[in-house]
Amino acid sequence: MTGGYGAGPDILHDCTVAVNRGEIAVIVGPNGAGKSTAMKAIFGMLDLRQGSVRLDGQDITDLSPQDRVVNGMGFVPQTSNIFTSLTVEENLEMGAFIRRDDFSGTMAQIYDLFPILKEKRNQPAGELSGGQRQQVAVGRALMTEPKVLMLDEPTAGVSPIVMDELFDRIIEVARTGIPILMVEQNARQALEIADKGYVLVQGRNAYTGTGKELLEDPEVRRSFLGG
Amino acid sequence: MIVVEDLHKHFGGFHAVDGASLEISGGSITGLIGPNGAGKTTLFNVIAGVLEPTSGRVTMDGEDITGLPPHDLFHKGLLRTFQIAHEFSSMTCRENLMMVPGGQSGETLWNTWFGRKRIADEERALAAKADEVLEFLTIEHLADHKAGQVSGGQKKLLELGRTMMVDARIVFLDEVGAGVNRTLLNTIGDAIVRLNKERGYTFVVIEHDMDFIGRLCDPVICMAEGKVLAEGTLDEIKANEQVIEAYLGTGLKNKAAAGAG
Amino acid sequence: MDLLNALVAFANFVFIPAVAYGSQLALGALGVTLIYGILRFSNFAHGDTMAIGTMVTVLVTWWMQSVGISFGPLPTALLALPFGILGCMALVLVTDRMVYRFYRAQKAKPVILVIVSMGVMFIYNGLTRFIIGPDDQRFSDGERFIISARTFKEMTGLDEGLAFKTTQGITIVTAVIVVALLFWFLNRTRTGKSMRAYSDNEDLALLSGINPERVVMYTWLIVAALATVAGVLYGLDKSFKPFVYFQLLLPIFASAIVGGLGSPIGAIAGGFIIAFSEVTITYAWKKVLGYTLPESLEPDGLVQLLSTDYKFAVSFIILLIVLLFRPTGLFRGKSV
Amino acid sequence: MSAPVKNTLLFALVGLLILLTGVMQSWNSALLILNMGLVSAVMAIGVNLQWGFAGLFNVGVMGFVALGGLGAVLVSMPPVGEAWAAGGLGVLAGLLLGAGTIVAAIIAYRRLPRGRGRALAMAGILVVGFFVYRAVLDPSVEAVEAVNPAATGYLGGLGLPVLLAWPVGGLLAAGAAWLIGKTALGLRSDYLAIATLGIAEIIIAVLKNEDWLARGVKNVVGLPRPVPYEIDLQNDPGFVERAAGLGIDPVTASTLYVKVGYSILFLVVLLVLLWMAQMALKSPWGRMMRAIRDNEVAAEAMGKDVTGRHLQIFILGSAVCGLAGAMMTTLDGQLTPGTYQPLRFTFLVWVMVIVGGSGNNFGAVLGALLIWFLWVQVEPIGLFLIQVVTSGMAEDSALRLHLLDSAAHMRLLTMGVVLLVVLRFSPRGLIPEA
Amino acid sequence: EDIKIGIILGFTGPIESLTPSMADGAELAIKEVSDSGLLLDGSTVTPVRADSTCVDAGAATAAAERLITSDGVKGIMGADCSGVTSAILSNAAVPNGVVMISPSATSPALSTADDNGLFFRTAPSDARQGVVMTEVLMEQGIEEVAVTYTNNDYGKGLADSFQAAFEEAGGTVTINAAHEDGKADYSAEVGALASAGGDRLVVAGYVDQGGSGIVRAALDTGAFDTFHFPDGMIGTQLEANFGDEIEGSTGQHPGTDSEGATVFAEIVGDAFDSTSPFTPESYDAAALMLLAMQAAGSSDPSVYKDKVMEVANAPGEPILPGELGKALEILAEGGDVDYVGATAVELIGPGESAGNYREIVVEDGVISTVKYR
Ligand SMILES: Nc1ncnc2c1ncn2[C@@H]1O[C@H](COP(=O)(O)OP(=O)(O)OP(=O)(O)O)[C@@H](O)[C@H]1O
Ligand SMILES: Nc1ncnc2c1ncn2[C@@H]1O[C@H](COP(=O)(O)OP(=O)(O)OP(=O)(O)O)[C@@H](O)[C@H]1O
Ligand SMILES: CC(C)C[C@H](N)C(=O)O
Ligand SMILES: [Mg+2]
Ligand SMILES: [Mg+2]
Repeated sequence: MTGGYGAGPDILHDCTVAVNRGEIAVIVGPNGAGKSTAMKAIFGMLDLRQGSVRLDGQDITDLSPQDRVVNGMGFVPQTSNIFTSLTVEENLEMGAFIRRDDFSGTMAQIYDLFPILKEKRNQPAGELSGGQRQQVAVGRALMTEPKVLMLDEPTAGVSPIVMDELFDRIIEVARTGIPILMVEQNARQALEIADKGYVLVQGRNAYTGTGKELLEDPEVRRSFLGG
Repeated sequence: MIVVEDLHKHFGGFHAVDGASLEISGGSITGLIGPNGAGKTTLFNVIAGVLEPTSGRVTMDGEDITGLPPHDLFHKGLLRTFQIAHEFSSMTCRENLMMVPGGQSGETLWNTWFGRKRIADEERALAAKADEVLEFLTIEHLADHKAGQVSGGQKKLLELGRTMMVDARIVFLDEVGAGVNRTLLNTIGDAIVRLNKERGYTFVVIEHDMDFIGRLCDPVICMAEGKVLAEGTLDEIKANEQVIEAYLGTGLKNKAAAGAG
Repeated sequence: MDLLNALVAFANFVFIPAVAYGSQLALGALGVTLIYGILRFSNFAHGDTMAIGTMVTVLVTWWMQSVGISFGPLPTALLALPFGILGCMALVLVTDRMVYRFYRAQKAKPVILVIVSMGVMFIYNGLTRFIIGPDDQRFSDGERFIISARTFKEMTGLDEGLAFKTTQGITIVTAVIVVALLFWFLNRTRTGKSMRAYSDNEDLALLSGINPERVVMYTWLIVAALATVAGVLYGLDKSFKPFVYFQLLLPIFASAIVGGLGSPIGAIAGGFIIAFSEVTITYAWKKVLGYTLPESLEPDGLVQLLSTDYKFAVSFIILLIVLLFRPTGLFRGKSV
Repeated sequence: MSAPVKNTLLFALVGLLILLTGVMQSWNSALLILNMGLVSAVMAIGVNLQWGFAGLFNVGVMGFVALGGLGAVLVSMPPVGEAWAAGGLGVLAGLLLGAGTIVAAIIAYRRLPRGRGRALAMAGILVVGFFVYRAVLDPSVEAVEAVNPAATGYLGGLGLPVLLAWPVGGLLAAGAAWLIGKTALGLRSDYLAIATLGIAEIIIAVLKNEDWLARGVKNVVGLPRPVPYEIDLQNDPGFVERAAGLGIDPVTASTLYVKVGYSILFLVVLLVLLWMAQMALKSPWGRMMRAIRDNEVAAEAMGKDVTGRHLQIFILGSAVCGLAGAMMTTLDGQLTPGTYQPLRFTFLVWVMVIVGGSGNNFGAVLGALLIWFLWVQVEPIGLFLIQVVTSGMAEDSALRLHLLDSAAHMRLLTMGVVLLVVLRFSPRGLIPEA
Repeated sequence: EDIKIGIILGFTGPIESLTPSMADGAELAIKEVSDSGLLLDGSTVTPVRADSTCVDAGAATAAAERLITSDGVKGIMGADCSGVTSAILSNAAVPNGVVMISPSATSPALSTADDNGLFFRTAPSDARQGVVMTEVLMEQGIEEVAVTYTNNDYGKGLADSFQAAFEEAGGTVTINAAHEDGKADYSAEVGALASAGGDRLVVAGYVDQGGSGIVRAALDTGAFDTFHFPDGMIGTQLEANFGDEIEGSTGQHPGTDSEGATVFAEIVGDAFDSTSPFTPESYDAAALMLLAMQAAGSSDPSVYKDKVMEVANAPGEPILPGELGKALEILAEGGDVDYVGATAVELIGPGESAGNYREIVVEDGVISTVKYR
């Protein structure tokens, strides 16, 4: 993929990421490397100048974001990822917007996962604390029951205990066969659970390998994982 | 240096801060941890004058600063960063930094018409200083970028950079680390320590990354449900049952399985 | 008896007119508030949108009257209303496609859209006058009164009459129904919720699979219906004159804002606040006091807090006071 | 095309439009458009200060412009001696009492301890004060208004040179802005907008209904001028001779002379303001303002006194609008409160700022000149369009007659179309903020 | 020579529905003169319309300026509202030395305007109407009335002069309250008026503006059922709006029992509404201007301005609408005319109509003449 914002310069340069069924792929890299941009590109939120995006082998490069949702992609962006004026419950309902079936079961699961959300289900999401919002955002994406789940820094600002739960849950989701692509700055933990890791530097693939390989690579450790 | 006495902040019926009392001693780097929604950010907001407290008192070096507007507190040397980055989006990164110092003569209208020479000199010095800070934060190449169009982490860096533009006495950092690359975070940690040692800044740091807290902070305060739950060195805190239950947890359940898969 | 007279006088000159006027404003304000809440701008063309919807209704009404269709004691215009709504819908959709969509795609600032809507306002304005002319048009028929002042006096033997016009009755009933429908729609239906989601965070709505163009379309359809209903009810009650519809914009905006922009409940409350403050504050209490007080205490003057010259000013002062205590309106509206 | 070149071209284009008016219609028309255009440009700078610099949504422009106009009357009209004798002092005393009441109430509020006592004391002061105020004011007002109501019926002004009224108009508006700012600046975006709109309506209501002040809706006409009267010029042999020397007839020469006089005065004011605004914008002050506009919470945390700055710029912008109002009233030679309509004096100015490019002073000026030109010229343009459209139709076709009859309404329609076209091709304004 | 005459009226704005027939009236006179081919050795006359907006002094001045300096009009028929009229007068007409004859600006202040002899009006000053109105009411034995007026120089001037005259004559005005035109709702005003009470409600407003709104609300609430209407309220629109609901209401407006008005109505036929307020006055204004040119033998305003009073007043041959050709002939031969026109024009003082009034009553839902005074 090669692309950038509007008429601006290219931010991604021939960058490739892939994730298979049941796998967790983690993208790490310095700030401004283009990780979020790559996610947005995969989701069709900016025009690619080169390259393609494929889902289940099918070329979806020209689909609009909402068609991608219909095709089973779920995405939690890094910033402004909740509906602040809607209640927590309505946020979750909106996650299930494209679902026509009964989603109360999924909702119950999510409340199990993030009990605090159940407590605050009728409160506008804008009144939640930073970490609570993050939980709403992830919950919203899970409501879609997506075929692919994309998370941009899902654990930024959540407390260790919730982070652990979140990772646990992500693993569980992956086990059900859903591929997960996530960007993480809590890289060490993320790579520990990752099947695949990508290190992105200035919009290019710098290192690629399994989570373990990257964790053990001294160069990667020093430059991106904080020693 | 800062003493918070029985502070309450209620939103409707909800008690976000519920009788917190704590003391931050001058020259320390105090860590503030606690589960999501414990009231840490709200506590910051009350101390920094963004929110009126429902009741309680905040003093700084004995002087009552409860309810003073943020800009007054700034001039008393109290600075803060925001958990959700508050950049000036239509200004360049350099301008974001240059606007910080108070008392610039060019901020008086009269001088903009009749004191242009002095302004020009001041501006040069400011720009140099801003570039220094940007370089330190490894984002010097973004000096002329609009701050609204840099990445999430870069915004956080800018947020921190602003506190480095002036001589602060106490700086409140609200999760500067969230979303910042760990390598860079270490550099930031070094900088905090250096500012603390060399310039005598006092820091209060909210952070969920225990490694980071561990490297910098002593003492550490843990909040929960609007109250102070525990206080002490990080090791003491880490050993505290209540803290483990409410906040730290016991690690991944699925870790082993994942590693295998 | 005198007390009754006082009550009736009050109801006749203050309460009933204010409730009817308030309902008219509330319906108008609902349209403004929806556009603001979902498309995020203050739509200056709303008054003229009302005028256009009403104009179509008027034309159809005339045609119906000419071929002898009538609606018994109710105004024929109610039969023509659906046509007016359809016409208005067609127009706003065309406008949206030709004008607003471009700025949405550009993610233009709200104030640009405000100015653009002024351009649309000028065009609608010209269009209405081109088609139907600038004059007063009458199109109401049917029974004028549910009860007229004279009948009331004869019936009750009181000195004071109480008039209740058919149009006032219809206005109030319609307002209640429309508002209830709207609430149900926004808070209970999937489409309604998706509209609120879109209004909150466009990008995220996209990520949830909500089709923004659809949301926008629904919004315009609802707004067109609301505007036409409000315009027709107002026109039936008073008269249809394009210039006045433009002037209605001010009290309508005041209502939407005092209630809290983006809040439908607020729009309704705001409509009544503005209507009541206009009517009550400058009311001369002489008559009412004359009935209630003993003869010796009867007032000589008008017992008017302020002269009616200042009625507009007064309603704005009330608005200011409300805003000083509730900076985003009574029901915590949005601000962009 | 680089930005400076494009901007110069845009200004040249507007200049050309005005020149074309001169050639095709008349130089008098061209100058008249230019003059009101310059006044509008001053208003646009005022609004741009508030909105473009600081993000304050002031929709009360009309009120400040009207206050400026009031300033012109109060400064330049001769005092009405009879009215002063009849009740001038009474009116002054009444007003002082009114102001005193409010001050006393505020002092009571500040000094007395919180509680019911304070509320009662304040209510007492206000109620008693109100009645005393009315008791003193009302008879005097009546007496003043009774003095030859058809021609005067008001106190008149100070009889000073009218140029002095310009700064005074600005001061009057600034004073009002201070009062308003102190109370309403806590409001944001559209809420501030409706508040200022309301205040403007209140100001106009006072101007319309307080006849003793400036004759209310009966209007004050015949304000003194800073330039000579055409008639005097026409009767001045020296002038007639010089006109003849230039080959222009004396009437045209005199009208042009007067208009050029105004143009020069207005241009001087505009250029000075433009320079001041540019300097301020490009300084740390301007940077601070932009920061506040971008993110108030952060600016406040960075030590900027957001409230104070908002008040400052609100007052400045309003003062500029007041100044423009005084200039306009001087140009019109009369104060007619009935003509102050929000559409014309608030929204049109906003259109100017946005079309020109908010946040950019040159944009505001360009927008003002262009939009005013259109506001005046769309009428003939619309008429022309209608004629073109109908030219193909049969002489007596009903549609043609109907269209010709409605030609006047083309004015608004054309305005709307032009506005949409301009904004379509440059959605951020003609000269966008950098 | 092709002589251009400017017609400046508020084609858009608050009185936009009155102005079309006014313009038609003026253009009728212009056409009549032009078609006769008798003016100044066969000159033709072309009307040029411009929009005064009624309220925007700036736009109105610009329009007038354009007419004078670009189209080169020799005289202006207009403007309509007193505010813009005085703006145009002092900013465009006087500086350029162009004659202005307004059909409808009735503010008393215009009597004393500094006009350099260029300004006339075929409408009377409202100072006079107040007196006439008092007489009408007193004769019917009505001594207590409530008054509401449109809040502009016309309404206020009229209401004040009426109140003064009425109280002088021993009557009581229970309330004298303004209403703003073009507003959405008049319940507040009607509430106050009803509270104050009175035998009749005097509505000094415009028939297709707030005036009708007030009457509507007053009728609907039963506050008043008879009214008194001055000039601005009388027109076919009044019948159309209220019909027999206002049975027994009275009023007066400038007019005479001269056949002028009838003749005018006949000439106009269905072309436009000849009884709409100020429409006959508009015809007269245009006619006067052209006759004055003929009398002066020149279309130069600085020359013919001195002839306006002469052709308007006795002595001379009385001229009715439709007889403009005849008048031109007489004038061409050096004779004298007394233009009577559609409104029995008689210019007094500073060049304004003396004020003859037609008293009306609403009978069977139709406006009918009681008498002239
Ligand atoms: N404006 C508000 N209205 C209502 N409740 C609020 C508001 N702001 C915060 N809260 C509530 O107060 C509690 C404390 O919030 P706060 O932001 O202080 O948490 P925090 O300790 O900073 O958490 P985190 O680590 O997730 O940032 C939360 O439960 C939140 O829902
Ligand atoms: N809206 C935008 N318009 C233009 N450039 C942008 C925009 N958003 C980001 N950029 C630029 O694109 C580059 C990559 O940004 P991106 O957000 O993808 O980084 P990231 O890898 O997610 O970083 P972080 O870890 O800090 O979130 C940055 O240099 C940034 O300046
Ligand atoms: C045309 C009329 C409504 C004008 C009114 N007589 C005035 O002087 O303003
Ligand atoms: Mg990112
Ligand atoms: Mg927090």
